Amino acid sequence: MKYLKKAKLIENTVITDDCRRLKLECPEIAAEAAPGQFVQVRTWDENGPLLSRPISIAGVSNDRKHIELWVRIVGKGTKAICSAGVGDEVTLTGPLGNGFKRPEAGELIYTAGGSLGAAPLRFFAQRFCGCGDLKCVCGAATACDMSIFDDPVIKSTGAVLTTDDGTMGKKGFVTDALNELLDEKAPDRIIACGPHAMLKAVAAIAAERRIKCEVSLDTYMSCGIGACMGCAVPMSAEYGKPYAHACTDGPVFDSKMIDWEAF
Amino acid sequence: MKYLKKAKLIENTVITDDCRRLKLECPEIAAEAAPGQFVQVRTWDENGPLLSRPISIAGVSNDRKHIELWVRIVGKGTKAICSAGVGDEVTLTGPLGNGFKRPEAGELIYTAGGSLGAAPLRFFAQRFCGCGDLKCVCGAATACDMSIFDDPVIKSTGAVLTTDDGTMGKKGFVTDALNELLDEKAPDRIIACGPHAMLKAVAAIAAERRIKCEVSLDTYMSCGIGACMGCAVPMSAEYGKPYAHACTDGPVFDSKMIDWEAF
Amino acid sequence: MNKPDLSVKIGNLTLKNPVLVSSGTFGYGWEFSDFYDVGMLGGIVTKAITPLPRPGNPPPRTIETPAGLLNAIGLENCGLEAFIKEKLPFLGGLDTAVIVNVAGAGEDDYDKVVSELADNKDVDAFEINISCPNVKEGGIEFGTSPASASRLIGKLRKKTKKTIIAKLSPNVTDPSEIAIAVEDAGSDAISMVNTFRGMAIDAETGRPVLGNVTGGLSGPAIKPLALYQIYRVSLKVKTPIIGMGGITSAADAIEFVYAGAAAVSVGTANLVNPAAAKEILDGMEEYCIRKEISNIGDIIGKAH
Amino acid sequence: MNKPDLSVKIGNLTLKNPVLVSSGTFGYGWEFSDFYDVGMLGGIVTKAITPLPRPGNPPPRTIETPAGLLNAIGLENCGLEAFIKEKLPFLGGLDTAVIVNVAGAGEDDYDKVVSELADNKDVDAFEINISCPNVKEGGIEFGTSPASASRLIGKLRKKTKKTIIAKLSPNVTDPSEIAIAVEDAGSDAISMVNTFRGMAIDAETGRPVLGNVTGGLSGPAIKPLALYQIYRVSLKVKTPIIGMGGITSAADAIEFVYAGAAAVSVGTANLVNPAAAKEILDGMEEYCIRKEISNIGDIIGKAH
Ligand SMILES: Cc1cc2nc3c(=O)[nH]c(=O)nc-3n(C[C@H](O)[C@H](O)[C@H](O)COP(=O)(O)OP(=O)(O)OC[C@H]3O[C@@H](n4cnc5c(N)ncnc54)[C@H](O)[C@@H]3O)c2cc1C
Ligand SMILES: Cc1cc2nc3c(=O)[nH]c(=O)nc-3n(C[C@H](O)[C@H](O)[C@H](O)COP(=O)(O)OP(=O)(O)OC[C@H]3O[C@@H](n4cnc5c(N)ncnc54)[C@H](O)[C@@H]3O)c2cc1C
Ligand SMILES: Cc1cc2nc3c(=O)[nH]c(=O)nc-3n(C[C@H](O)[C@H](O)[C@H](O)COP(=O)(O)O)c2cc1C
Ligand SMILES: Cc1cc2nc3c(=O)[nH]c(=O)nc-3n(C[C@H](O)[C@H](O)[C@H](O)COP(=O)(O)O)c2cc1C
Ligand code: FES
Ligand code: FES
Repeated sequence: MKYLKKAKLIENTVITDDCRRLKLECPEIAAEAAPGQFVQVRTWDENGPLLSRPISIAGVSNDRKHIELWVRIVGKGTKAICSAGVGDEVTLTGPLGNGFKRPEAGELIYTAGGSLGAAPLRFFAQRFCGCGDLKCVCGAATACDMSIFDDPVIKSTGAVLTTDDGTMGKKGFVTDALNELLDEKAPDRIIACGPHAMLKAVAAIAAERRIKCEVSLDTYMSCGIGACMGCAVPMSAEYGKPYAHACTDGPVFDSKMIDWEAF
Repeated sequence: MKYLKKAKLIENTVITDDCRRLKLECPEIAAEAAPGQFVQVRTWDENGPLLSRPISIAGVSNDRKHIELWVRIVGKGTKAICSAGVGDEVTLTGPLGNGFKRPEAGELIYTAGGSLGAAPLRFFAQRFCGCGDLKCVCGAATACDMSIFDDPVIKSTGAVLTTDDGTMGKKGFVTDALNELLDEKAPDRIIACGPHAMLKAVAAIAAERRIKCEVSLDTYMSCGIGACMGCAVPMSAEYGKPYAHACTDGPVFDSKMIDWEAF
Repeated sequence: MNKPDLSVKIGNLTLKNPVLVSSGTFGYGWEFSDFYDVGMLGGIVTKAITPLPRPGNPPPRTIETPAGLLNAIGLENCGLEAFIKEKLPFLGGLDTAVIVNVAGAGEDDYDKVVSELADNKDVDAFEINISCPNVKEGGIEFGTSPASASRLIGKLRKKTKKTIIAKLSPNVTDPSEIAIAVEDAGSDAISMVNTFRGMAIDAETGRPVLGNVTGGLSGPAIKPLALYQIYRVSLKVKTPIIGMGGITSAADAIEFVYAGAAAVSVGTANLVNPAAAKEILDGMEEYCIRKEISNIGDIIGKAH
Repeated sequence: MNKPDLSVKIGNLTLKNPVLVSSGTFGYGWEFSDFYDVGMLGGIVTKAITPLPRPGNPPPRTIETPAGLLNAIGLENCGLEAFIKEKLPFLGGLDTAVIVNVAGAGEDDYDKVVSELADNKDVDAFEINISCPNVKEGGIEFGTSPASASRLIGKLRKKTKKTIIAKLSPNVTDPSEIAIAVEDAGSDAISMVNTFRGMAIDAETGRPVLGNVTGGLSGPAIKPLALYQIYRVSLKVKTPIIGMGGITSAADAIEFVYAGAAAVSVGTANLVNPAAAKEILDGMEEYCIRKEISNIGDIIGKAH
């Protein structure tokens, strides 16, 4: 079931210069959310952009009353969202989309998160910690962004932290650290979320090593509920249809189903 | 000289549910502002309406560094303006338009302000108190709006306060109280600002009693600087041209020059 | 006051209220059924149906512009057969008018869809999309020439007794010409506007943003343009007009009725707020009660 | 990098940079001179000039719409004589191109203004407004028929050696037709777009908002539509295009250049922010430096 709700903003925490952590009261969505799903967010009526903005669910409180969102300010929508004040009402539609597959008992899973792409993986770790065996890699461009990963759930996974420029953590890309893990032992599955180039690289690694891999895609969306056909993702021949829709068939896809050349 | 400036918001005070008093730091505009002039105001970049909004200057601080604006929330522009926070930058263009004529020594002037229309009259009183002899009437619809007039300058003029419904002050319209004053003694000039219907009524009273009268009009404006010809005001034959422009020829007009039937 | 009468007659079809949802912005109806009972609407217009499935255009397919949405979906749809099997049963079970938006690359395509559904009990009307700006083969051509629009509608008129609504293109010098042509050819109603042709360019790369290069603009940005076209066309035709283009609130919808629309249709607003159409319907009823308008028909075209 | 070369040739006129300000949105130039040195612009296009003064339309003349501005000024202007006496001297004293926007109720009116100013040293070019949606007598008619547009431009071509720019209406099925017609008739350049026909209705009263009932829409709302028309027309004509329609930032202006505009013109943005045109010019220069574009001409039409 999808809900359209006014949720109260409970906390709005500065993570970095341009990232915020929002805690929102929305028991209906919190109760049904699964890792990898997202919500459509609006904090404006007239004085704002047209469309709502899709944001991954980064976690759910233990009492299943609140959801957590991690948002980076990149334009006018995210700017408006991040400047909402505690106590304000935020309009949410969700939970939307298909999340990551549930881990099976004993399944070994490597997660690779690039920057805020860590958000849905963090929810995965929060929800399924214990169900499978999780090893996490989180990468950022530079030290300034490392506080994104300064989070109890991420810490509890013992995640390997990298920065592209080596200003903090391990120097190198997320994929370098992932490759190191893979060299040690092949997992049952890789799950990844982050910038497009990173996902493409992870998909290539998984394909080469013949490991099952799920990626959570960030495509331009309009409705988020399957009504507009706007969020087309070019698929490989194997998928059977030329396009899938990120908001209903995804945002989590089996990486080998995606036509990475066309995308 | 007109200025385009980013002014710092120094105070944002709640006057009534939907009215705010803003104090802005803008020495250039403050130094040159005259009562009856206005500024174009913007507090938004992308997330807001298109046009700036015209607001009368309600006063200037003694050190001529700050201007004061009184704003009522009626739509999206005024809503955005009134939700600006202390310390925020507000974009101002001004001072714009032609103000009220300066009082001559000993000139007896009655001012009639309807609701927030009192703002430019308050600036007039502040600037010229002592230059002429001022008697003021301020009217509001109901008691809730009376705190607009709870202002040291207005109080110092000993203004007669009215409410349409008699919930506070004298019961009746501003024009009733004005008529009472006029019955006592005819002034040299009436100056008025307020809702359209009130100005029309004041103009009729002045015409009938053959008293000079200036009104500050509230017309729809786009540029505020004489560039678009948008703010046309239909004028009487005497004026010589069918239309005047509120932003450059006004907003203060000699009431008998206006074609009140067409307006 | 009693509940106002909001019903509207369009051809031989009576809509229980004047709020429809526009083709391509409401999926096949069930996508919104978690949010409210979509059967409460006056009618649901489906995504364009073509005889065979269409994959649609390469992404990106949509991009937001100031107060607007550019789209170039390219008529992606599951095709007639899957529509009948998978989508129509849900729609047919609702207590609302089901209006099938029909598109195609040539006259035969339209003919095929209308003929096949002509006697289907779950279908109440056809909206003939002669105005899609996002497919190269056809669509828009019918919509910019009175002669070909008239020929197409005339042909379809012979195939069905159900209500036919011609959906006009706003990208013409004078939409009244096409409106008169399709009215004469037997269209029971006109719906307007479809999207305005537009495009977006990425200043950083200098390249068009949409996969299809150009697209169609919808949303609040086009509201003044749509109102004008409806105002103008309603002076020239007698058939009812279904008005759309940027309707986001009940006040917007009421403006379209004053301009000359007998019914209104909510498009992009559904994508922004999935409960938009319901809120607009509720708001129109409140408006009529507040203004003591006992029959919405009384204010149609009253801005003239 | 050195300063990029931003100059543009339009007919026999060289603009020192590609940023103009649009007719009707910049008064007669001096209205903005408190805010910056308007002589820094590539050119200033005056409010439309008619032989005799025009009072303009009854108010309200403008109303804001979502991301747009509807106007129906009705070509209010002081007339040719007062223009020459009161407005032109200031403009002539600036180190920028002075482009007189010419309008009228019939061919004779255009003829009169152009003939009178044909040898005036303070005038650099004429923009022939065949596309004003807000006067009933003429204007728009020339703009919607290739034949009459061509006849008018042909006639004016004989009257002056100065650069002639035909300003097209976007309210047509295919603006390329008119563009080709005026190019053949001797227009040195094309400027587009003028405003899109629109209207606003007050939901409370049910009445049109504008005194003139209908008006023209400008501002960011129309940017995608303007970009599209310029992209399309630039494929069909060789004369330079002056692009406008919703340009508010340097990025917007750059998009118009990629779409095919040789120069850009800032309209409604001047009303919103009196320093808009200067900021856009500064931003375009910065863009060229950042992207190492040594000559703005190199990117014209590169979105194709
Ligand atoms: C399923 C999904 C989950 C997401 N989860 C998160 C999240 O957890 N945290 C987070 O901060 N962001 C997330 N995003 C991205 C977020 O939706 C965009 O950053 C946001 O929509 C941009 O809106 P804006 O108004 O701030 O930017 P705009 O002003 O619209 O654009 C600014 C820039 O961002 C680009 N952009 C706009 N929309 C998108 C988009 N959907 N994807 C990629 N680039 C875009 C534009 O092209 C432009 O360059 C997610 C997106 C999707 C589809
Ligand atoms: C010279 C001048 C001085 C003014 N001084 C003050 C002042 O000191 N304090 C103050 O609060 N307001 C003042 N106003 C009015 C103020 O400019 C409008 O209330 C404001 O522009 C409305 O913008 P909005 O976005 O909030 O409303 P919108 O959302 O644009 O509209 C809301 C409602 O207000 C009406 N409206 C919009 N603009 C105007 C306008 N310019 N005049 C009248 N009605 C309008 C609309 O028709 C609509 O009904 C002044 C106006 C002028 C022209
Ligand atoms: C994403 C999207 C898809 C659309 N698909 C169709 C379609 O398949 N057939 C059609 O006739 N109109 C289609 N339209 C046009 C709408 O039905 C409507 O005419 C237009 O969007 C204007 O209304 P609006 O501004 O309320 O959206 C589509 C519009 C959008 C935004
Ligand atoms: C208030 C106003 C007045 C205008 N007057 C004229 C005019 O006199 N002549 C003309 O050719 N165009 C006129 N225009 C159209 C503009 O020059 C320009 O073509 C149009 O506004 C689109 O650009 P924009 O979106 O940047 O404003 C006017 C536009 C506005 C907003
Ligand atoms: S965003 Fe509308 S269908 Fe996916
Ligand atoms: S508001 Fe533009 S001329 Fe007065």
